[in-house]
Amino acid sequence: MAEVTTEQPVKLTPKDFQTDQDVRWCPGCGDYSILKQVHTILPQLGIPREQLVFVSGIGCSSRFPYYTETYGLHGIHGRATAIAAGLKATRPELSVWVVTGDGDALSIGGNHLIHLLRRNFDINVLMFNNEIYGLTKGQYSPTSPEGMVAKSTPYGSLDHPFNPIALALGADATFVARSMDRDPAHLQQMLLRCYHHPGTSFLEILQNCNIYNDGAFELFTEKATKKAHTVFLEHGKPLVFGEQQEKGIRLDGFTPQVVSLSDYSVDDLMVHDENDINKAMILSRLFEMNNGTVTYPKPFGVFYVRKRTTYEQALQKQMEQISEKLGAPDLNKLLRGRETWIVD
Amino acid sequence: MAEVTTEQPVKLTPKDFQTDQDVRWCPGCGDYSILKQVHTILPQLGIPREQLVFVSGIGCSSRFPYYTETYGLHGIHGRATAIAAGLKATRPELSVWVVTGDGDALSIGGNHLIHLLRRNFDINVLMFNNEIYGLTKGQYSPTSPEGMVAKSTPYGSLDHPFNPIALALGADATFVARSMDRDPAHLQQMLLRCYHHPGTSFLEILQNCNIYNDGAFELFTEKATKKAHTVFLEHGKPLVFGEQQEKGIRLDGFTPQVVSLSDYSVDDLMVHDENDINKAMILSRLFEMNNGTVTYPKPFGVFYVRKRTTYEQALQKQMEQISEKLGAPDLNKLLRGRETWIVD
Amino acid sequence: MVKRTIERLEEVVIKFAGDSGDGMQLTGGQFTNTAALIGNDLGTFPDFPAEIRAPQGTLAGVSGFQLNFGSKEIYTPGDQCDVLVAMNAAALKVNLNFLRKGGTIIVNTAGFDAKNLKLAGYADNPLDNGTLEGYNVIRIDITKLTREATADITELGMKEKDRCKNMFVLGFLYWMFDRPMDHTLQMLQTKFAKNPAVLEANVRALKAGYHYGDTTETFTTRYKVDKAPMAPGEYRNIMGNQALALGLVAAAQKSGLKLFLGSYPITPASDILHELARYKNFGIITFQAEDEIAGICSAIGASFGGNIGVTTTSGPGMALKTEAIGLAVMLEIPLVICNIQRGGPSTGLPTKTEQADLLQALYGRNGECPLPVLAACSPADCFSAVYEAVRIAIHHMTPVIFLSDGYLANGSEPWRFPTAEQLPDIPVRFAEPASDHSVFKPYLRDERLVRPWARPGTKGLEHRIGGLEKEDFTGNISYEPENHEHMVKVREEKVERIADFIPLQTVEGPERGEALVLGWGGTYGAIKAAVTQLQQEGYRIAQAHLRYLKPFPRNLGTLLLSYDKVIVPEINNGQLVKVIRDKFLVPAVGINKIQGVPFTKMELVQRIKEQLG
Amino acid sequence: MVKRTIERLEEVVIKFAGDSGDGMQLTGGQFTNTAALIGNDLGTFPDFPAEIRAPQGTLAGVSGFQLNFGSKEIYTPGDQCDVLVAMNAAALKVNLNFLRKGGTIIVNTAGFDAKNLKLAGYADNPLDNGTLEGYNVIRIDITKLTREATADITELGMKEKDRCKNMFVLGFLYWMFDRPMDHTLQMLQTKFAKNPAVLEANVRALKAGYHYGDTTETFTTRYKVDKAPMAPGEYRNIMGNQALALGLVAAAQKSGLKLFLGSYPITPASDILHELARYKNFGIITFQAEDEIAGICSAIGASFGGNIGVTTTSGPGMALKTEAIGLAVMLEIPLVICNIQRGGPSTGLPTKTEQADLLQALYGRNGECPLPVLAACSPADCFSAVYEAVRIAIHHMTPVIFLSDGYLANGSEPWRFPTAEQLPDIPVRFAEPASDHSVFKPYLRDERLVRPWARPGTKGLEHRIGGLEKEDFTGNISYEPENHEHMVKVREEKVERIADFIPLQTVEGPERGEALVLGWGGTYGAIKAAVTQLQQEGYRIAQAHLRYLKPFPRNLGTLLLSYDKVIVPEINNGQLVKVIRDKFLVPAVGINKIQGVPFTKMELVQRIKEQLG
Ligand SMILES: Cc1ncc(C[n+]2csc(CCOP(=O)(O)OP(=O)(O)O)c2C)c(N)n1
Ligand SMILES: Cc1ncc(C[n+]2csc(CCOP(=O)(O)OP(=O)(O)O)c2C)c(N)n1
Ligand code: SF4
Ligand code: SF4
Ligand SMILES: [Mg+2]
Ligand SMILES: [Mg+2]
Repeated sequence: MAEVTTEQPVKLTPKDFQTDQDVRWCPGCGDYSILKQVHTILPQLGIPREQLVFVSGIGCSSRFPYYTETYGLHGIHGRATAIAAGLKATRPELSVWVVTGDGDALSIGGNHLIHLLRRNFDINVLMFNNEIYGLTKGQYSPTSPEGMVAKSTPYGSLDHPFNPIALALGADATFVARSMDRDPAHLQQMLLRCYHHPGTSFLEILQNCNIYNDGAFELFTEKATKKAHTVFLEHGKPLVFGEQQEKGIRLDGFTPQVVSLSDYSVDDLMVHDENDINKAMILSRLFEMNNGTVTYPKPFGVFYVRKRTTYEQALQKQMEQISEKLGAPDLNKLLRGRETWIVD
Repeated sequence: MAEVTTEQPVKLTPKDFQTDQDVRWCPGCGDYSILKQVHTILPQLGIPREQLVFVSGIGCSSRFPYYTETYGLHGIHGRATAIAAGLKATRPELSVWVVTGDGDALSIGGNHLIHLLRRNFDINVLMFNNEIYGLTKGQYSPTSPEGMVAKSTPYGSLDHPFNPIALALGADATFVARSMDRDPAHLQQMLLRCYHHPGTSFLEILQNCNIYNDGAFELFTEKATKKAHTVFLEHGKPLVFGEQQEKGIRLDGFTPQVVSLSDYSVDDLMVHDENDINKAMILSRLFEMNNGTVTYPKPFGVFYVRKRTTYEQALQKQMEQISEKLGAPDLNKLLRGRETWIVD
Repeated sequence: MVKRTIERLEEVVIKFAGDSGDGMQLTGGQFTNTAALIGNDLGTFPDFPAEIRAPQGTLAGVSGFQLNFGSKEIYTPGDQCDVLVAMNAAALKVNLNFLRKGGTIIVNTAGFDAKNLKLAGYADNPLDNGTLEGYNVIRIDITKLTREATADITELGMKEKDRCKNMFVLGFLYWMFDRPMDHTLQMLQTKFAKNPAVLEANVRALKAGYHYGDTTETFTTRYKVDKAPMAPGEYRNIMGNQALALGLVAAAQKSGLKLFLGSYPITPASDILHELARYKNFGIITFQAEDEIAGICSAIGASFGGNIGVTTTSGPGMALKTEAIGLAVMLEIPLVICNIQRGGPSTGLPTKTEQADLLQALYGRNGECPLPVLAACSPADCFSAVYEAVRIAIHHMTPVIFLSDGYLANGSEPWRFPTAEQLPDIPVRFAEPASDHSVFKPYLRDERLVRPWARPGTKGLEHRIGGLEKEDFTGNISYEPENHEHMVKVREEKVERIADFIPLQTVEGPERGEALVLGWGGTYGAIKAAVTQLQQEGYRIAQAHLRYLKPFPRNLGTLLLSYDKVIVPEINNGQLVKVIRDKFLVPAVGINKIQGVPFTKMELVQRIKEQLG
Repeated sequence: MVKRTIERLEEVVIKFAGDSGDGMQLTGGQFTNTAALIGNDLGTFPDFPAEIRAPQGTLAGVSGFQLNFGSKEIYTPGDQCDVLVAMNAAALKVNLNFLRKGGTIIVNTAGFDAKNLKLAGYADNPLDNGTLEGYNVIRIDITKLTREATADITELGMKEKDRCKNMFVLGFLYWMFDRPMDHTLQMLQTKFAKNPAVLEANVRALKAGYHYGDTTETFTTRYKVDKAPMAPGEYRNIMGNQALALGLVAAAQKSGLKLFLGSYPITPASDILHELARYKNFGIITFQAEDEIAGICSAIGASFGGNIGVTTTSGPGMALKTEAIGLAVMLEIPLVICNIQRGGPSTGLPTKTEQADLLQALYGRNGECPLPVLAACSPADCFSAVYEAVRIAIHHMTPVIFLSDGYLANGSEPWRFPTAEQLPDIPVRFAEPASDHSVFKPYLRDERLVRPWARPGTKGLEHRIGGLEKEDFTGNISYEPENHEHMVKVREEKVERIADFIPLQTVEGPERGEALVLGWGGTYGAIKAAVTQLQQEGYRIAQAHLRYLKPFPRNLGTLLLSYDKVIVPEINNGQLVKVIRDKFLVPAVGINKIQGVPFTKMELVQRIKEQLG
């Protein structure tokens, strides 16, 4: 969230955020929907276009800034988060967004991401997770499942993937959420939550790459299976899911259980508390608990949010305090230093 | 853990692991104790010196290899983990150890560390955490507490620090533990556990830098305060601590509570289960719960351990399977390719 | 039936162009293989769109494949094309200015409907408005004819049938150039073995195209391109990145070492990773690292472990590796760093070619940090050049930078591949403990100034090394002033002495003369073609092409002095020319092109002439 | 009382040497400040041990501080010392060969006990075995005398009293060189204001040292070094890194911009970060990033935001930044990259100086990636040189590489500091929306080829830029061949045109002659001293020292041709010399030293003579 004062209330429409550049993603790519949802919520922020900056790395997803009529910087691979930090530190009044991919953010850019999260700059990080390297034509990524056959792993990948939500929580993120390209309403809601969170917002957006990893998220996005395999987290609400909302998540000690609401009542279920880090951590690993017998759903929504001073707030406060203490800058005094002598 | 076959049982002593190089850490540095404990346990591994490789980055801690009579590689800043991965992938029979600092591992090297952890190479990572950059003479590090006054932060640091244990768990590490320079017996025990864990072992070792951050861990290392401020995790044992072992940790839902054993019995306490990721995550944040009223102890010991195929095992298996399927390598066949023609 | 003329041609350039989805790469590849099997010499270059899959019908979505084949020696994929296949309006628009005046255009008329014209930005139809005057235009409604040929295959939908269009074109070209269809028929059999309906459709389209030529009266000329007089032997067709991968596998086999590739995907280097990942049974380990730094560092770990460490990358990735290259120079371990250059600076032009990383290879590290630099000069040469890079790395215990580029990487040519036995040996000698049990000295050098390679696991050779300056012999850390100067000089001299183990520089052409055209890397073919033509025109000029950019061959200096002028064509803003001028103080001049594309023969001919005055 | 001679000297070099814990840096600093206040010209250089705190008494633990002061112009910290203070045996051993024959040694005899001798590796005591024959040895049991002087301060233990030893030495030297104690007494007052016992002990030790000289009959000679004829004005003493930091602050103030430093600690650059972190009230933001890549990338973000982005580093860190520098070149934004060079390659010699990153600065990036390169020539010059770097970055919208080195960074000299008003203006002009509301063109260039700087937040200037090749004017992504060539040339030409905005190269010495000694960076003082001496000896040689390494001053080529020979001394294996030979085809020769330490005047004198034949 960035506070902005403008002369007049701004009335913008999604169209105002389209640029004159042809959108060059593959036809059918999930990126189109995400672009659309972003363009849909931007006018709702009530801030003028010139106060917005989109920073990206390299990847299909990272072409995003070219398609959004705001300030934009298409950086280098993995470094959007670092670029954005410098921008936000010096220009806290701007609304800064990072658009990145699973490779950009978690492979080459993993370090800058976790450091951004701990420092808590007020920046919104949208990570398009297609579980593949799109732009370089189909290598597996740090979120690809083990065994994935891709260009660089003709016999199947050996890498155990990251769980981006768990990683972000481990890095002390203050806002961690998940959404998907194929659920516009939910995605818009999450984008708005990101914007309104004062601190780094990490939003994982499942995104279909229909060329190199088509259908990776079908289970969660397709009508036929979505309800049975997703659970939408809402603060204060019990975790209910299933075709007929007939199932729920219950905690047995710390171990989440899938239960049928014919056996248990809604009151027995885990109630989502987006401010509880321990619950968030448990939920982050819910889907991984899938085993032959029980299928756990994948959670969407805000896993965790907490307030913590943002880096730029702390910086500004420190600068003010010091300035007050040391007084107005006096360049001549600084140049003289403490000891001088005169030659005449 | 690395399996090794040697002609004869090896009988080595700690002295056999000393090199002819002068140890050049500052007198009083915590690194000396760690070096000593490592030299103490190495002979217990029953493997010859030539099967051991110590890889390090840059930092005071990273001088370690020069002082240990095995194979050693003093790499570049932050990259020891990446170097070690390549070594282990090609030479799985060697016992590979990484020695690194909080800056080396978590600042510049953060990305390689988390990727190593998720991939689970069988490498033992010893992270000397002195919450400072020693070698470059005293800047704050990613583990330094907020507000720390150091060379680069004369008015106090603004960075929220990493919790190394939480970060490692978030990165899907299979072995996560903490020890300290000043508890030789515990440190030795943890080092042996690292060695015996087949997979990446992440051991955070609190280490006193008596020059730039003296006394950072006094609370946990000094007789007067240690018992009240530490809790030693043991698998299957309840979490008891305190001067007279009079306190314990109890779980209220997911929220750990410090309770007095006069109010509660030992049976009410949280029992440590080092195989439970959810409990491990909660414990990783225990000490952070300190607030004005209640003081939570800092846990030492193994937070979490699980078995997961190591990267090099998976690699070897895949190579064997493929070789079986494709048959012995035939260079001539490969060079010919599928289509040739003859010019005569 | 009309009797048709058969014209004999020495050399033909065909460009297949269509939408990304039109299968032009496959079509081009098939025609190439068939030409090769017939015995033509050839050179090819694909021309991918920068986007993964730009919207259909747009200019950005055009994918092309250029093939030059002939009955004489072929050095390049050709300057201009003689035949252009344009599957839609965008393909025509993008490629028309590469077609020679009077050339033939084969258009799919169905690709010129209102929508296609609009997407291509044509105000009106170029097929009708005189745009193509002076060209020989063959209009075929390929879409319709393909649909007709496959009409009764009820298992397939229209979309699947339309995908066979490229086979129709291919068939037609086979007829036009009098080539057999066998090879392609075979390929289709294998490819679609599990899908008989698709197989049938493709075969029908191919044959329909062939017969369309045969039976339609409009086309009166067919062409014949005879076998080229190539050195006898067995050939295959090979692309640069593939050759590079094979070179590495061969070096691993011949040295008896494991090869470890630590790499991070980047265009145009990724295919090497893809290719090597397939050779697990050759003991090749490929590791897709989290970034380029981990790529090279893991390779350094592997090298320290007694294996061949290799890393592959391009521009931005190379920049990231420079710190670790410095470490490898200090460690003095064998390591091969392959940079498949692309258009720069920064992200630049990822899908275009350039030679602008030479100075980076030579000087782009902190401190005095010398290492050998080699470059391949043609797609097939990537094999032997990288093989040589591995040999030098091991023989001289040094990291080696190997330069290729996007043009070589994706280009292809016939390759008279060697047998395993013909390849030079790569002997490996690991250090062994001294019989007197004296302390191992990791930096004790032999007469080539090369230090021993001690394999971890070897008893008695335990040692510790790193990136700090080290004492000679012992390898212990040393801050001694004189030792540092000594070590800097030794590292430089060690690399220079490699010149004693590489061939002298050869020239093609007269031993002295008006000018020497000095090149390196992927420009070989274009320079060769241009110099050959100029020689035929009577100019007394010669060509020298450097494989070794550091150290230079011992005779290079003398050689340069034998010509009145030294001309250095490069696909950059002048890099080798700087080194030559500095080193030999000759007033060498550059001919430079920085357009992401190779030199054409004709522009080189002209620009060399300008230099000759 | 014995009457003592007072000898007048023109120039004296003192080296204070002792264990790291002996406080030699403070002692040297105090003597320096006092000399400066008296009006001597001077140059200093500290000589830290590589370890943080090596074991006491060892050779590795010796810390030194060298000071050259005089009544004439001083260019360097001095070749050899006239006076050596050796607080223990190790300090003597490490420094003895830098003492001129006949020089004076002041030894603390208490530092030569059996233990100290053993740690220093002396078989027997050099004070007794003739080792010091030919020197003027002054033996004082400083430890004992300090203890005695502070005997009745009961609040302090022995250890704390022993820490005052350095004050005793300082007092003694003040006596010996006839300097007042006031300055140091004042400093002690401030420093130990809160600790009267320690203050008292230090004051007593200082005075005891002074009086020891005064009252002890053994020492018969005192020295006097008069004021130097320095340009009138107000002076202060300054170290290179400090000057650099002040230059950045001044540039921020004069340009009216915020300055953002994104940096990662590394020797010898860290002190700039430390220094700048103190100036929060000047609107300076310092950000200790997670690594060097984040350091420069955050600075790029800040620059894009309309601030002065700066990053500081050394060798290995510079290597890591090269990819991002390429991005900055593509973005064409102002950015200053400071490389405080150290001994390389790789981790190299972190605490030693070198000039071996010049070629990296010029060529060490992928692709054709030109940017201006500047270097400072003395500690105080770091101020104005970096100020100029910022000016160029803003005025020409370009990243600039600024080179300093470990020698300049830690060395100090008197600085006639400017007033804020005297500093040249740094005008900043952010782009403004066109009055006709036409679309903003971020790459529309002016006559200097400079593009506009649009500050985010400015309505109507929304634009998107990045590292892909871009169309001129619009900044849109472009893969057009001709546009790429055009942009490569434009970026190069833009940097070259900076030559129109920098001064012509000056020479010190005759306008033509036997030789021009051409240098750059930290070698200025040594070359100046050597050339001055040679000129006095009658050689017709001149000195030119380059601040601008890219672009070169317009007159450099002509200038080089005015001398029979061009000699290029460098603390590397020959880097500038390569560029000069390439660019001007003159047979320039190098004089090189790669020992982690600066040239001495005498070795330069000798080696230049060798070159003159
Ligand atoms: C330094 C560097 N290394 C590698 C690349 C090549 N590269 C570009 S994007 C990319 C990965 C893209 O994957 P992701 O971030 O998941 O984005 P997507 O294309 O899937 O949206 C890679 C490896 C590069 N441009 N720069
Ligand atoms: C690329 C690079 N950047 C920076 C440095 C400087 N440097 C060396 S060690 C270090 C940090 C040391 O801190 P830590 O890892 O905590 O080790 P410690 O000295 O505290 O044991 C830094 C910044 C370097 N050597 N290389
Ligand atoms: S390759 Fe995949 S992610 Fe990239 S644009 Fe195409 S569909 Fe989208
Ligand atoms: S600086 Fe600190 S960490 Fe480094 S050797 Fe000294 S005491 Fe140990
Ligand atoms: Mg992706
Ligand atoms: Mg540390």
